[in-house]
Amino acid sequence: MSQRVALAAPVAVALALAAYPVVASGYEVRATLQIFMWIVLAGSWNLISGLTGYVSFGHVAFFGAGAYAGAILISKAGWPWLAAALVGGGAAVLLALVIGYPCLRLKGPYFAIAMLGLNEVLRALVSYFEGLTGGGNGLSLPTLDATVPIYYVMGLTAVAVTVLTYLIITSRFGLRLMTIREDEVAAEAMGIDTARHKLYAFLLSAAGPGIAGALTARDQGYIEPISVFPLATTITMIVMVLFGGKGTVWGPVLGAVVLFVAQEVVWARYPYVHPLLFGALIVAVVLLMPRGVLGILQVRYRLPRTI
Amino acid sequence: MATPVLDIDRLRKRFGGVTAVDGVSLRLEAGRIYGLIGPNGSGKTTLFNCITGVERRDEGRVVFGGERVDGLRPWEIAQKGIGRTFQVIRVFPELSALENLLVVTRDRLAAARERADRLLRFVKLDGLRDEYAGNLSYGQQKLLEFVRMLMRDPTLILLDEPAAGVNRTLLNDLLEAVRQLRDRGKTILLVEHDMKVVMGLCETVFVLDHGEKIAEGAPGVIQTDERVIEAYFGR
Amino acid sequence: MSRELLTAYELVGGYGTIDILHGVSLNVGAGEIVTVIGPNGAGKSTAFKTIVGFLRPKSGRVVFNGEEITGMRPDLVLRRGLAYVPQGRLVFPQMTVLENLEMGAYTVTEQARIRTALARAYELFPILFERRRQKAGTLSGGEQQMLAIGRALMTAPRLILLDEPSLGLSPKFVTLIFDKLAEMRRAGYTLMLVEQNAARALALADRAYALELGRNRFEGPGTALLADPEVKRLYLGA
Amino acid sequence: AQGPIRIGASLSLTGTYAKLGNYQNEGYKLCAKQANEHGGLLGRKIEFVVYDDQSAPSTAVRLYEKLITEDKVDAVIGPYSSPVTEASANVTEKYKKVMVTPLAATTSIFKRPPDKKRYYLFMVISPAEAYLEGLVDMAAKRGLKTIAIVNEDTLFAKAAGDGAAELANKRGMQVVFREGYPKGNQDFSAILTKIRAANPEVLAASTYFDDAIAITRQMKELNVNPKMYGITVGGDLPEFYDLLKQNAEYITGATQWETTLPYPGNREFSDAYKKEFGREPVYHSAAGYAGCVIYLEAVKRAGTLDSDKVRDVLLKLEMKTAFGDFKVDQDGFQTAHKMVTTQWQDGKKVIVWPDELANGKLRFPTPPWNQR
Amino acid sequence: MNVVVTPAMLGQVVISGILSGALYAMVALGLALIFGVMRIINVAHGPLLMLGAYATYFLSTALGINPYLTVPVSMAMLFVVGVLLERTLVFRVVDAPELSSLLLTFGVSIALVNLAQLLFTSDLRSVEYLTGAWVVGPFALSKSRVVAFVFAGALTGLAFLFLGRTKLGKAIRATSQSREVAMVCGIDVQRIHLVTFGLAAALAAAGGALIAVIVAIQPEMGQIWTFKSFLVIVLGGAGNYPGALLGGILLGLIEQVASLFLTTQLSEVVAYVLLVAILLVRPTGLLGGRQT
Ligand SMILES: Nc1ncnc2c1ncn2[C@@H]1O[C@H](COP(=O)(O)OP(=O)(O)OP(=O)(O)O)[C@@H](O)[C@H]1O
Ligand SMILES: Nc1ncnc2c1ncn2[C@@H]1O[C@H](COP(=O)(O)OP(=O)(O)OP(=O)(O)O)[C@@H](O)[C@H]1O
Ligand SMILES: [Mg+2]
Ligand SMILES: [Mg+2]
Repeated sequence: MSQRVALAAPVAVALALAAYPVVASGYEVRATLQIFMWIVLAGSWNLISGLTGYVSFGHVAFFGAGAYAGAILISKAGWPWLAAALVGGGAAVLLALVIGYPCLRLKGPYFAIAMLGLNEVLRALVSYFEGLTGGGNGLSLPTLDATVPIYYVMGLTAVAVTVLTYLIITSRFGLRLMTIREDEVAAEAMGIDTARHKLYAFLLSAAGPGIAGALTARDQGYIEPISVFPLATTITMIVMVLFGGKGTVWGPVLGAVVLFVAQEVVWARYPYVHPLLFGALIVAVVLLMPRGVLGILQVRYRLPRTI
Repeated sequence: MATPVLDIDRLRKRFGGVTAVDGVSLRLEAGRIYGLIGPNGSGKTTLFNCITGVERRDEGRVVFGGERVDGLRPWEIAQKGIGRTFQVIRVFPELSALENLLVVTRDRLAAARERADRLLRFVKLDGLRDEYAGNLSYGQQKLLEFVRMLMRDPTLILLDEPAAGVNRTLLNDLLEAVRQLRDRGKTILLVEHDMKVVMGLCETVFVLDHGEKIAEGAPGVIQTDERVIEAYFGR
Repeated sequence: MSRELLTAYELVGGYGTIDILHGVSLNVGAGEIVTVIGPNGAGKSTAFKTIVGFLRPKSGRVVFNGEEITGMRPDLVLRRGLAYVPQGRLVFPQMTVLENLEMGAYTVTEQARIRTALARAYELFPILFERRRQKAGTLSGGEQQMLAIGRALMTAPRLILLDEPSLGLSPKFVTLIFDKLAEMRRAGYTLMLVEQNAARALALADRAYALELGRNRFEGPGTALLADPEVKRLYLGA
Repeated sequence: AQGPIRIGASLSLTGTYAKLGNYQNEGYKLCAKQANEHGGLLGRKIEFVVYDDQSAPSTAVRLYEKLITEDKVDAVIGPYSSPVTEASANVTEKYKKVMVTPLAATTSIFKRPPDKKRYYLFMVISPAEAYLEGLVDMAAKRGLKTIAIVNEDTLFAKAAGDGAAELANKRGMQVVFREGYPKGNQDFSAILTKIRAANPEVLAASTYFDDAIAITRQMKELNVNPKMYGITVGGDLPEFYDLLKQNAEYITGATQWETTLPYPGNREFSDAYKKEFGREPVYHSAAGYAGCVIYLEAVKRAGTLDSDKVRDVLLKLEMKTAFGDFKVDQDGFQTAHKMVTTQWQDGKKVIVWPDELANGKLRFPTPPWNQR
Repeated sequence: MNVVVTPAMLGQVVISGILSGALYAMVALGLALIFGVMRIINVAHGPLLMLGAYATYFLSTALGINPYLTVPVSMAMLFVVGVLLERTLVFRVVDAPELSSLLLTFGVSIALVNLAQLLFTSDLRSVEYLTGAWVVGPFALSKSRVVAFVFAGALTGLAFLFLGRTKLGKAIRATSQSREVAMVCGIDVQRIHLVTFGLAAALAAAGGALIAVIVAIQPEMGQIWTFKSFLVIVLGGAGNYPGALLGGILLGLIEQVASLFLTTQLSEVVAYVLLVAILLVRPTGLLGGRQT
């Protein structure tokens, strides 16, 4: 019955996407690749912020860290890009480990600003240590067209993040993460080691952006501090998750697909007003569907949290 | 004398100028129900907070089951077997009543579910098990908090005003449950202003005033203690 | 019987789409003390919140002092002389006790009236005078409850709705508060309270209501309900 | 008949570089209009397909991919700014599309190690390193010995700063202070305090327009008084004087081009531009215009849009445009075009360097702020 | 190659730090007010400041009057803008979770900036008035910054008097602590929100007006001020009004001194590391003591 459909549909979509590069134009592949990237980013943000309520306002920092780690390995050490991407993810997780300890002790807006700050600090540091990073000049990678293989790896990463989200949300680990959002003091007094849970969620949420960052660096062939640490990217992830429904499995996916396509298909036609449209869209999402599309469905049809 | 379950030695906690708990020592033995009473602001809740690690004590020791627990994180203390409820309710509002219970144990899921169902039935919340806890009434939340605490099967139970706001009929069931817990060897320390509850339930009562312990003894004895009457009962 | 001061008639409503009240009616006559009892979740607090305007009823009417106030904003309701002390001792934590009381008199403009009201509150709860410069957030639970009640008196309201005023108070203060409630009636205040300390509240009340599942279940003089065996069994736990 | 020849570009119509990207766009528009009036190209009309990349390299990459594979444009032309070009060039190279990129001045985009070499990319303007050459040369000739350099820490500005430092060293001047600052920085008090302490005879600021204004104002606030003060981008724009009024006096700016320069067709270009857009062109417009003209000329000579053939033509092409001379080396790197240095004198922009193009003399030395 | 720091340089930089710090404080106070009363982090604070700057620019150039005279007018205009924003959009998210209001105001901020870009173009504008410095010994005191300092100090003082002494001010503080109780006290909470938002916008506008005389203005100038104000209130303790003053001065000093001893690149790093360090020791900011 519907359970089989629920399983069959994603598999069918996955197969179609796997075959897509054969028939698609270069641009279509690249655009789909971007959607995968946004699914990774939004899904990862959802893991820490949607579940524990710790709003990360600097999540793009992990993307940038992964991009630089990957790009340095590729350009300076001549690593193959796939290995560099994995190490990029690892670097982001390492960064999350280092800063997670102090920052996750901060609450509410304090955590948000600390993360925002982390992003700015990383950008400044990357600019400063120019020997390694090229500073403001950025880093150019040797020319190599790997868009199609990167498409597959990014796609797999998106699937991994989504499956991970499903596993977490349907587990008691996920429930425990939610108690942090609900009432951290009570959670601790009930024997939940909130510090460790937060940290785990944080580490998991850093890996995806790290890998995505390194893949993007490889695909683009050039990175500079300004373009891999933009606040706008963090905001876009957040809006995507909010649009789809935070704390849900499919919300980030839905948000990423709908918003990216909207941006690419509709707004690109109106260069001077499209930022205005984006602003208006954010306002509309917040006012009209604060729980996101799936959140609304959940409430209205009493669907389980695990959609 | 058996080794105490909880041994508090000269515990002290200050907030700025106010000394909320001022050198309090208590010993609790296994399988008994203790009462902790005292005027409003005498430091009862603060004492609970210090025992459970929610507040950091300034001085003194807390020994639980032969181990020092002061200085540990709240979750470590909870895992060692101290359970508590809060005076100001703290359920997880956007988790369902059932999830509120499931989330606090590490038991196998099936076992946890069975236990949670039993506890919800007990406080007559089984009809609301899938409702968000935040949508329950004050008293319902209070009951939910009580059974959530029981989910971990703690050896020492700290109850901060369990009767406040709870309907009397239900309260009787609750008190009966507390007695049963005691009979199963649990130790209970409860803060309560309802004297019927305290007198009917507790074997030993401690009285705090201005952060200091001013009396300790059987309920009947306490009720006639001049200092306690002066500070607490009035007239 | 005395003149009707408050009439809540057949209130239906609740939170969002969920109805909690399915036709609750409550009347208070001038100079009365009315007690509302009922099991947890019966809708007592919801009824109070609907009367003072925090919630809008789907149907039913609230008439206060001859004027329809159904769905009116709480601050406007207060200006008409209906004060409300919510359940759970709510105070302004970062303001001093004195400032809290002053805010209670926000709608009062004459300084002289504020001063008398302040004196009256301090007389009722001397501890508030002692702590007048302390931040309210650092008061103990019981102290905060006293402050909340004291604050409601600052406007000299015609009717005060109290949601579990004795919640969390020590016996000394429970007795004190019930005494004061009686005293306030003598002084001409009209009160309606929700209490889980039902025996005491019924003994004090002129009239009482018992709610259950969002409907009126029993109604009558306080002492009559107190004596009713079924009420006893259901609500007093005897 | 065939449809029009479609030339695709991604431009910074919004975002950080919006202003300059729009100037460039106007240059393209004017070029296309004039070409169409003269019969188009290879007998076909020309049509530009322009997208907005919001000044972001990653967006530009996607847009060039879209232009080439979705819109299937016949040719592409460059975006605005060095970073965006650096990223987009990877796409155009992949599809072997010739791209004349009129507003990328950074040497490293073109001069690359053999494994990263770009074959189809062509530069139009002088490299970043040359921007401050005029300032340094004039200072050295007047016997000045010390220079301080500040630059925004981005691809172009940093290269210009490096160029200035290298030239200064070559000319025997000492760089007494050098610091980069992050993009978006608004407060230069600390940097200027240090510069005041280092007391250089020359101050070179390698910046974009906004920062040029901020630094100049804050120099006055902190009373920093070098004998010469020159700016890369911004010091030459009319708005610079509009905003700073007499405080702009004595300040030198570097520019790729001026309306008044005696290049063939320059007067006509300026007039046409003014007629079309209602204001004076700036060098970004002229460079965009020239880039387009050069590309069209190369196609005309090759007689085809075929990338390899057009490339061969471009590599050999020597051309004089309204923007100045065009000639590139084997890397597509511009070698013929000349920078000029201007100075504000009584509200007018006077070309003071190089001597062969100058229409006035440098006013020297710069008096302290309170005497201007 | 880089210079040795002398005491005179340090002094100069401390002066610059305090001068800009006061401005930070005043602008941040508006943000702190809104956060305190409505639990909203108003990301559109900076863009409101930008509008204030444009108001002063247009008023002073069109009417040819002293830009400082336009400060009250800009404040009044932005007060109205603030009130309108609250009435049309923001009031809808007051009860919503933190994130909603954060994003809503972010959307508003994007819209305002782009609207300004369409209306005013992205050209820089500047009010050339009172440029240059008073030179005192080895120190240069920027004239416009000194005037801004005086204005900011006075306005901040007035704001504090208003909050501490007047009934409306106290009601604002009361509402910031418990909306429900404020309603029970008969405070018209919606009106308080309106006034608060208007007031905060007016403070931002004052900042914008003063900044317009110091640096050139353009539509995107505001974001960095949102950012700094945010830093300031977190430093001082969110929702704590005196904390904003302390945080502002502190941030000004930290930035300047760090840029002096290190580079401007790293001054940001220093500011953030210090911020996180302070928060770790005092998790609710320097003067924050709000309990949950
Ligand atoms: N976080 C705090 N900051 C400052 N003072 C506090 C704090 N918490 C409690 N206090 C003070 O400590 C004293 C003891 O408070 P506590 O809450 O422990 O009293 P209690 O005995 O539980 O009272 P009640 O019976 O009313 O709940 C009170 O005077 C209170 O003002
Ligand atoms: N915010 C809310 N949203 C949805 N449902 C709610 C909300 N608050 C209360 N309820 C529901 O309304 C019902 C009545 O609640 P109410 O608080 O009025 O009960 P009460 O009679 O005051 O109980 P108590 O004695 O426990 O305070 C309860 O079943 C509760 O679950
Ligand atoms: Mg207590
Ligand atoms: Mg209730």
